[in-house]
This record gives sequence, structure tokens and C-alpha cells, in this order.
Amino acid sequence: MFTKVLVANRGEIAVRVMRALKEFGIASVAVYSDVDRGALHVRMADEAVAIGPADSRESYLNIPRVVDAALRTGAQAVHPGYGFLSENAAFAQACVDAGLVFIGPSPDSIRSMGSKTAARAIARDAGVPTVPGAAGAVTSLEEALAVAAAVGYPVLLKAAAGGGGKGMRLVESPAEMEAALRDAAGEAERAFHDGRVYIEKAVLRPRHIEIQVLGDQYGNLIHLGERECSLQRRHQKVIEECPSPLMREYPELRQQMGEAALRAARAAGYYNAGTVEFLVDEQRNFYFLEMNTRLQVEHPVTEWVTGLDLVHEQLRIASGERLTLRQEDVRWHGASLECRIYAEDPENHFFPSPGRITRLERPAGPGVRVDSGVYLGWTIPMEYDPLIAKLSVHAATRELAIARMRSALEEYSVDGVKTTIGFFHHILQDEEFVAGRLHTGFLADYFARRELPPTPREIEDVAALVGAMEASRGGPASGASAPTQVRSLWKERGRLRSFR
Amino acid sequence: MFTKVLVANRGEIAVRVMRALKEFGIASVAVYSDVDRGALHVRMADEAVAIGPADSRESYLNIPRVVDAALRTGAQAVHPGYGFLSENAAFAQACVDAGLVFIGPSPDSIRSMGSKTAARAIARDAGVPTVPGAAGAVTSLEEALAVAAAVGYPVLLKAAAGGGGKGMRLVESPAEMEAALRDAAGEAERAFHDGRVYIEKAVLRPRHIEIQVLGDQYGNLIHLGERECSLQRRHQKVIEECPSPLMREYPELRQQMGEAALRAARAAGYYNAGTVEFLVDEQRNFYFLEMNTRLQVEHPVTEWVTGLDLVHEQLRIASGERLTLRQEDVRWHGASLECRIYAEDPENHFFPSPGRITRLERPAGPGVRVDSGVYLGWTIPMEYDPLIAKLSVHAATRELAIARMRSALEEYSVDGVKTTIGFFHHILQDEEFVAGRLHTGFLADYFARRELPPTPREIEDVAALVGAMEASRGGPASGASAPTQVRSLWKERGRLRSFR
Amino acid sequence: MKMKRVVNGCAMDVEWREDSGSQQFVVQREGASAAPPLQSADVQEVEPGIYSVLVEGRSYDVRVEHAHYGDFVQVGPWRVRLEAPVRRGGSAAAAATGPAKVLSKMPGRVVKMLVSEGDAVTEGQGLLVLEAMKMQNELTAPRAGTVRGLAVQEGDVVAAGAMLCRVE
Amino acid sequence: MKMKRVVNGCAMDVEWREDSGSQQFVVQREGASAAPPLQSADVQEVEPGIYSVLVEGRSYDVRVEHAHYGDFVQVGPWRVRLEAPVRRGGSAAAAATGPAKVLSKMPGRVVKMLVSEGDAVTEGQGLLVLEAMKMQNELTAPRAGTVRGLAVQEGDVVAAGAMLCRVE
Repeated sequence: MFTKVLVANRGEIAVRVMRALKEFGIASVAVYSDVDRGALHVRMADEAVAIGPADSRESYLNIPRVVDAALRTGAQAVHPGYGFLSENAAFAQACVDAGLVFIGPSPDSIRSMGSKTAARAIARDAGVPTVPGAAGAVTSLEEALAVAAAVGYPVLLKAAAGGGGKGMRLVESPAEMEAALRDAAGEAERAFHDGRVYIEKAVLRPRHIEIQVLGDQYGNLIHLGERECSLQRRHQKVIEECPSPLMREYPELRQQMGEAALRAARAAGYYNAGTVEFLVDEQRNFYFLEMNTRLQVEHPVTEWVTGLDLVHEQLRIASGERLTLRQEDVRWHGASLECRIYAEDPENHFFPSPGRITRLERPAGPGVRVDSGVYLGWTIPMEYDPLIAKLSVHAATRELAIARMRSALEEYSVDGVKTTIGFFHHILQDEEFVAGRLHTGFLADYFARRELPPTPREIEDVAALVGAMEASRGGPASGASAPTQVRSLWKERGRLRSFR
Repeated sequence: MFTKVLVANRGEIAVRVMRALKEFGIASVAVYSDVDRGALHVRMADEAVAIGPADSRESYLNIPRVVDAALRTGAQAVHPGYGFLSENAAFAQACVDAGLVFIGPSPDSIRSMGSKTAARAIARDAGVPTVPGAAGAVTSLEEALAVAAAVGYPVLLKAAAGGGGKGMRLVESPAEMEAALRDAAGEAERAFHDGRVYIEKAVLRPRHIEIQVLGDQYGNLIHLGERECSLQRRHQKVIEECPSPLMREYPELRQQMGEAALRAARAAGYYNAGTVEFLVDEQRNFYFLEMNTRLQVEHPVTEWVTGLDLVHEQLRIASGERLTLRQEDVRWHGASLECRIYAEDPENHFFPSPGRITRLERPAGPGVRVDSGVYLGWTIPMEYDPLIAKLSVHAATRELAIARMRSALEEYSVDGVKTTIGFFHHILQDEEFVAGRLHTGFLADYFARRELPPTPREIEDVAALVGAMEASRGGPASGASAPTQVRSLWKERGRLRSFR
Repeated sequence: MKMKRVVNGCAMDVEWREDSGSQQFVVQREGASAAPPLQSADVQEVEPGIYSVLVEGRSYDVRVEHAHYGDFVQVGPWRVRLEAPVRRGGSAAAAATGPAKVLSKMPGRVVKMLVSEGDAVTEGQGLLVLEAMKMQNELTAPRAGTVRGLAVQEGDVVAAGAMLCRVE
Repeated sequence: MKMKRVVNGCAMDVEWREDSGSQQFVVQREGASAAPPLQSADVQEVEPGIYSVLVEGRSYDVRVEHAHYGDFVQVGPWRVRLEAPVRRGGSAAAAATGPAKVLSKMPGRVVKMLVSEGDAVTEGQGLLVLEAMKMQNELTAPRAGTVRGLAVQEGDVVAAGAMLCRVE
């Protein structure tokens, strides 16, 4: 096993990886940009190296600086987390070239799965169903129109190089194609420095279900079941769960999709932890979407139901150990949900809300896990992802997991920035959500249909009383009107009582 | 299922029960004494009823007031937690008489298991081995000496009515008997209003291992395996774990002890959650010690390894549901440890340390659970148990669970009161502990043998620097000597550098 | 004590008196004709800005948040917006017709200017693009008019609530 | 800046200078003959009393606690006692021979008095019994002498650090 590992990331995932390193007795090295000097991952690390300014292109995305930090501190391996350089084949290669172990798959696997068009071809060749569409990136408007006509509208344009919804456009008719193509290519170019775009038939009301796989360097590959990630906004997941509600009705689907995922991973020569994403249509046909060649944000729900620690497994695999777990040893217990707590305003199009955390209380108790990258007093920088923490729960059934999540959300409070906590609390009371009728358009529908319950009168009364009492003491929310302006309510009610 | 339940307790266990109630959609009623008006369990409850002054005899132990609070608020059931009235048959009876469901066993079961002498007789009759000793309480010095001579010294004197080490005395020779008998009876009288004492042969270097049982009101009884609770100070448990390290070597012991526990529980007509405590000697003979007719403090370790929620099960059983779980469905996964974080000074005979919590940071992340009854700013009252929180962890193996616990303890900080956090951190590095060579005298041996590692020089340097910088700004720890008193270290080292 | 508060946009008169440790209080909603009930509350500030409130035996955990985006009272899972009462004829009325200030809703970096000082704009027209946390947001004109007092340029970092320009 | 600190009972001279944001510092232990190394530290107070310290690339999370039972610096898992230097010939020396104050080590209730004002006591003799958190603790005489200034009686509640009596 390694004795020192550099974590090429920040925020909650860097903290999570460092916890695992500490449990294995491995020293951890943090890297940080100028605005992250006081970040939690720096405080938790055994060593820390400054790697540049706030702009991540000059720091967390700067391959030579990260590799140099690893070499200078004597780290033997690099854990890339997710995002940043985690799916960058050039980074994985640079690590290998520098004699560092990249804790993830081989650069070749990243490369072949990194191109969505190449990945689709690999999957198709391995007998894994893919969404009908063009074999490769489209090179002209004419070609795009021809492909769309062949598979039938609506179609989706997608960036060949990227993920996370960047460069994605829905095209419902030929008239929309030209503008959509231009927009998608432009966005892809900006986001990934690669403007290539490909076309797929749009699957309507699909579920987004992914399969976690785990493989060692000796060809042993297993899957750890699915995560349902259909709840998305701007193509970013917000709630994930295991089991998928679909698997409760159709349990055979887990095995079918698991085996498909293993075929795709095996075709890519995959090892370490990875995720094969599928779209599942309303007839339960599933289609290979892409493979994420790294640890996923939402890995805790798999850890809850399988009892495994995926970062521990990653470390063992990267250090050359064999998988000791066989497919038949993998068992799924109970149900788990994860909510991504973002510093965003859900009532205003998920507007980012960076700022200083002025109060922080986190939920605790049985079956509750918080993976957080912040602390009381920390100023969430504006330069990075707005993820504050992942709140995940586990309980015997999906119903109890939902109830537990609601309680945990009530216990969670973050002041100083807007968060998605209250939004999740509402969602978890939504009938459609509770019934498990999920699809990737769920949130758009939800916002259109939802009727938030009116605040009960007794709650408003308590709020008014506390607000007034605080203001009367000259609290920050004062601006109190003069006492004479307010009529005596006692008098009006004719209830003049004597007060001691 | 119930719609409203009163929780007749305070602190972490009241909070833990209320979390379960909320998950079941059941309204919770708190009771509180005068010093607990702002306690966490009051803040978390849906309703709260004041039941008297700080002295628990006038509040948490006052049966009529607790029953009255339940009746006035319309609660249908009462959860007693642990401690206070939880093993008081009169209270269980008073609940039943008032038409309230007591969430626990029948008053009869409590009564028969509440007397240690009666419990021993029940166990013996059920074919469960007990420690050799007197059949009932001893009534005279002569009888005590005769029993001790018959079973052989050393012997233990124990309170017939109580637990928790109160009224317990080790007697190594006849000369010590008279004083020990007087002390034990006096202590038992004060603690339980029952001065009766019985005698047992003292088992040397025993392990304290208990079996969790669960039964419904229809005679179905299962066991959930063991908890090793050998680490005790003043007969109070401080660390508990599952599996017992002994069961790793001798896995058949779990089934043997589990079946013995079920025989004892069945003989007492037991239902709901309960725990059968055993002493296990160095030859792995196990002896029935007593039965705790309630939820145990340390139930989280069983929840971690079995994946069950014991309070959920208690609620289901009390509301008349049948156990759906059969013995063969119970599975044990991984390893779990619990540390009881007390407001005590472990470096000074575990002196209590009540006071105001001025800073609080709790550990989080995978496999970490905190059950806490306090919050930042709360003043821990001097009137009650010094338990602040229970920190429990779960991991694949005992080794990893120990590592995870150590990390979690490092993340845990409570300022304003002394705690046992640092003490646990040391214990978990102890070779004997790591090797799992546990017995109830472990801690006494540990304190005698331990050599705390010296603080590394680099740590002292950092502490000195931060302390000095803080003092230089007039921080609370100032009392700074005048700058001229300190020689220039730069000059002495002949390293006069130019500073910008 | 008596006090006016605006709770979730509704003006309320609150009156309370200390009665041996607990408060007797009445909350009257503006425009409501029914006489509000007199209630008994026990309000304890357990931490600065955090209150445990018992009203007729019901327990509420109450948390007051003062942030740059407003004042809120969190009562259990309910989030309630709190405002001081607006004086009649004050700035609220004026704002609808007078010059409109364009404020930054979040801290961010100005990545693109879409207008210049003195430009005529229509309501809803894009003024500039702010970026924070990898997300770009276009700020639009709250009314038609002329851009005045443009206080930022591309590359500037602005705080939440910062004045960016006026539309007159 | 220069400062004397007593760390885990050992007096240390600390000297540090600001060097473009980071500190150059030297710690010299009293009585140590070897010249201490000059080290470079980056000290950031991330919350009041909590510091992130980088020394030559090593990261330390440092937390200063000021409590009624003393001042401590927690550096990762290490707990270090911090004291201000005692002036030579000060009260520490006097305490060994002069009247000894008996202070309460914890808040608690006096459940039993074992001596009265003016009683002669031997070193280690029980003076009174305090109870807190269901545990009774006997406080003993720190030296032989006469009990003076007895400030409590049975049933009293005392704070941590409260003066209970003197033994002269």
C-alpha cells in the first residue's frame, strides 16, 4: 500500500478521500489555489502545496503543477476525485510518466471512454444497446439533418468530448437544427476546447440509471448495482438513490444492466471504480449513454446499500491488490438517498450563492451521513462548483429513507448563503417523487405543477413574535415602527388582563 | 401505529427516540425539568411539558408527573429510553393502568428480571449457566461468610435491585466481608431504595458480553448477536463493539450465547428489545449476569452491523405488530465500535466536568454516526449523567473500524468542558486493545501500564508559535512578558536575515 | 411591547407582555377582522439568534437569519421571510416609476458587458453577464430607459448587492 | 515579535517576523543549548481561535481553547497545555509554604461537610464531599493546617474554581 498520496482536488471529495487515506495510515497531500488556503481539505491534509491562482485553469487544472506537487512531496500516487482532471487522459498519462500511480483506470481507458462517440462504438461492439444516432461527430448541417431524419425527431445534440449537460441541445424539428448546432458546438468548444457534436435520438421521459463497476488490474470486474439519478436540473444530478424505484418492480433489470455495464467496461479494459450510465425508456429498454471513468459524486448511496467503501477499494486496486469480492458476494440492503446541498437559490433558477457561512448545523443520528467540504466561517469561493455537502441516508425501505432524509434536512441549517435544503424538503413531499415515478424531465414538470403548502398561521405567529422581540431589542432586523403606531391588540380584543 | 408518543427521558436517547418517531410520522412529546428548558430534546420535540425541578426524583423519576404529562397531551404510548424509569416496573404498570402503551416489555417481565436474584433463578431454571453464588439476597454476615466460603474467594457483592456498578464490592478474604457488606448495602439503599445484596463468585479477568434480543407480543423471539462491553470504568461501559473479538476466534460462541439469551428471555415472557448480559471467563464459559429490560446505551453498534433500527422495531412491536424478521434473516456485516463521549476528566479519575459548550465540531463522513444530546452554547447541567454523545463507527473489519474511530475522534472537538475524546484516542492506539485482549479489568491495567507518547517537538513548536501570536494580540491567554525580556533568537543563531 | 412586522409579505401587529417568565402575545394580521387569540409563549434564546419557543405546549425551534439576501425566520421546516414595515409613501412606491437600480444578486465576475453608458434599453434587455461557480447569469433591465452610472467593466469582481448601474 | 510561553510545562522563547504573508519563526526551549532552527510558517486564523498552520509544507489544524480549567492548544490529535510564564519569586513559590486555597474542581453541590471552621486537619484529610452528575467527590486538604474562611455549607451549589476554604 502507498505511504503518501496527493489528492488533486478540493471540497468535499478531497475531504472524503483524505478520510480514507487516514484510515489506511496513508499521509495525504493537499493542493490548493490562492482562495483555498483556508479550505477544509487543506486543514485536513498532512501536507499542503500551493499550486496557483483561483482560476482553476492555472491551479486545479494545471497538469504540470499538480504533478510537480506530487513529486516534490514524495507522494507515490494521485487521487483525482471527480471533476477537474479526473477524466483527463493526459493527466493520467502525465502521472504514469512521472512514475506516479494514477488512482483510476489506465490512460487508455480514459481516452477511449472520454470520447462519447468512441465510447458508443465500444459499447455497441460489446453488444450493449446504444441510442440510435450518428456513429461519430457530425461535420455539417446537411449531415445533421440527414441523421435526424433517419432516427426521427426529437433528437439530442451532444458534445463529443464532455459531460454535465454542457453543449447539449434538444432539437424538435429541422428548422431548429442550424441554431442548435451552432450553440451546442460553441458551448462545447468553450467548455472542453473541442467543438465536436454528435446526434442521438431523444429518448422521451427517460430515467437516468447508472451502474457502478469495480475492477482490478487482473481482469476481474464486478458491478455494485445501480443508482437512479433521474432528478436533474440543467443536466446536473440533484438527488440520487439506490435501489432505483424501477428495480423494485422489475428486479431482473439490475442484473441485466449490470451485465451490460460489465461488457462495456471489459471492452474498454477498465479497472478501478467507474460508472456506466444508461438511459432507460418507458418500456424499460436501456441504452448506453457514457462511462464516467472516475469516482462519482453520488457514490455514497452505493456504499450505504452494499456496505462497501469505494475509496478503500480504489486504493487497494491502485496499489495492485486483487479484488477479494466476487459478484455473488455483493448484496444490497435497504434503501439509500443522497441530496446534493448546493449554495444556490432554488427559487431563482438555482442562481449561485457564494459567500461566508455564518451558521452551520449538520444533521446526525442513525443512517445519516454528511460529506462536507465546508465549515462554519468558511467563505465559499465563487470560482468553483457550488456543492457544499452531500447528505445521504440509509434505512430499511425507500419510504423510511425518504422520511429520514426529510428529518435530516430539517436538522440541517446553513446561514449566510442560500442553499437547496428547503427545496429538497419540498421535493421529498411530492407525491410523484414518493411514488418513484422519476424521469429526467421530472424537475421541470415539478416546478410547473408544484403548489407549495401555505405557511400555517401558527408558524407565522411564532415568526412574527420572535421577529418582533428581536427587533425590540435592536437586533439587526429592527427598523421598528414607533410603539405608538401600533394599536393595542389587548384593548381591541376587550381582554384587558392584569399582568404581573 | 401510534400518532403521538411521550419520551420519558432527556439527552441523547430522547433525541434518538424522537428522530425515530419523526421518521414514522409520530408526534413526539418531551418532558423536561427546570434546568432542561433549553435542552436539545425539548427543541426537537413537537410538544414539551415541564415536569418539575432539576432533582430527577422530582421530575424524570416522578411517575405521576410523567404519566400525567402523557395523558394531558393525548399521547398513546411512552418510550422510557434507558436509565430513569426505564426499568421501573411500577412505572410500566402505571402506564398500562392509565391506558398508555409502555414501549418495552410487560411490567411482569421487568419485575422478574429487575430483581437480580429472581433473574438468576429464572435463568438457572431455563438452563442458562449462572455464576456460582447464593440463591437469594444474604441476610446476615454469617450467611455471607458461609456462601463465600462455599463458592471460594474472591467473591462479588452486588445490589439485588440495581445495576451500573452501584452497590458492588469485590471481597478477597473473610476479613474484608463486614465492611464491604455494609458499604454495598448502604450504596444500594441510596441508589435503589433497596439495600439487599447478594453474593457471587468473582470471575477473574472476565469479558462482559451481552446479547441483544427482540421479541414480539406473540412469542416470537430472535437475537441480534453480541456486543462486547468489557471496557468499563467504575462498572460503567466506555467502549462497546460488535463483533466481539472473541467471536472472531470462536464464531460458534455467538450462536451458543444467543440461544442461551433466548432461553432466559423466553422464561421471562419477554417482548420488545432487551439485553441479556453475560460474563465470559478465560475458558470461554459464559454465565448469565442480568437482563436489561430496555434499550441499551450501546444499541448503535448492533444497528450498524445488522442494518436494523432498534427503535423502529420497538415501535412496531409495541404497537402490536409481529416480528417480520426470522432468526435466519439476521446477518452481521463488518465491525462497529462505540465510544461514549462523557463530560469528564479522564486524567483525573473521570471527574465530572459540567459546563457550557463554547465550541463544538462533530465528526462526519462514511461510517460515522453521532448520537448527541447537546449543542453549541448548551450548558451541560450538573444534575444528570455526564454523557454528551455516543460516537459510533462501522467499517469492513475491526482494524478499519478502529482506524475510522481514531480519525473521527480527531475530528471531534468540544470546548468548555473536559471530555473523554483524547482518552479514547490513546486507548485506540493501545496494543492490547488493538489485539482485542479485553476483560473488565482492562482499563485499570491500562492506566497502570500506559505510557503516553511524548508530544513531538514540531507540535510543541507550532503550539508555542500560535500561543505566542495569540498572546501578542492580547488574546485571553496573554499575560505576555515584555518583549525586552526575551533574547533575540535570530541574533543568537547568528542568522540576521533581512525581512521585507 | 408592540411592534409591526411584515411576515411573508403580510403586515402584522404583534403585542406581547412579560408574565412571570413567559410571554402573553397577540398577532393581528392587517386587514383581518376577526379578533386574534391571546396566546401564551415561553421564548428562550438558546444561542444568539436561535430560540426555543413553547406556545401552549407546542415546541418550535426558531432560527433568525440575517443575510445580505434578506431576513428570515426558520420555524422548524418552515422558512418565513421577515421585513420591517415600509413607511407609507416611501421608497417602495417611488421605485416603480423613478430610476431603477440594477444590483448584483450574487458575488461574481463580470464576464461580458452588453451595454455601454448612455445606451437606450428596453425592459428585459440584457445588460451584462455575471459568472459565479461555473454558471453564467445575464442581468436584464428592470424597465425601459437609459443606462446611467455604469459602475463595472469586464473582469470586475462584484459583491452581492453591489450597484451595477441605473436604468433611468 | 518575541514572547515567552510555557508549553507542556516547558518555558520557550518564541520569536517571529512577518515575511510577505508568512512568518519566519524560531522556538528556543529554556535550557536547551543547541541553536533552534529557523522555520517558515503560514498561519491563517480560519475561525476565531482556530488556525490553519503550514510549516515547511506540513499542515496543522490548530485550535486554542481557553477554559476555566486552563488554556490548551490542540494541534491535530495532540493536546498541549499552554501557560503564561510565571514571574520569578511570584505566587507559585509562595503557594508551597503559605496558606493553601481549596478550590472546587468542578461545579457541583456540597452534599457533606467533613470539617468545620477552625478544625485542624492533616494533609490529605477529607474536607467536604461535592456531587455532580451522579458522582460524589471528596475534596482533601492540600497540606496540614487549620481550616479557615469556610465559604460553603451543605446544600450549596458551587461553580468550578470557587474558593471553598483555606488551609493555613
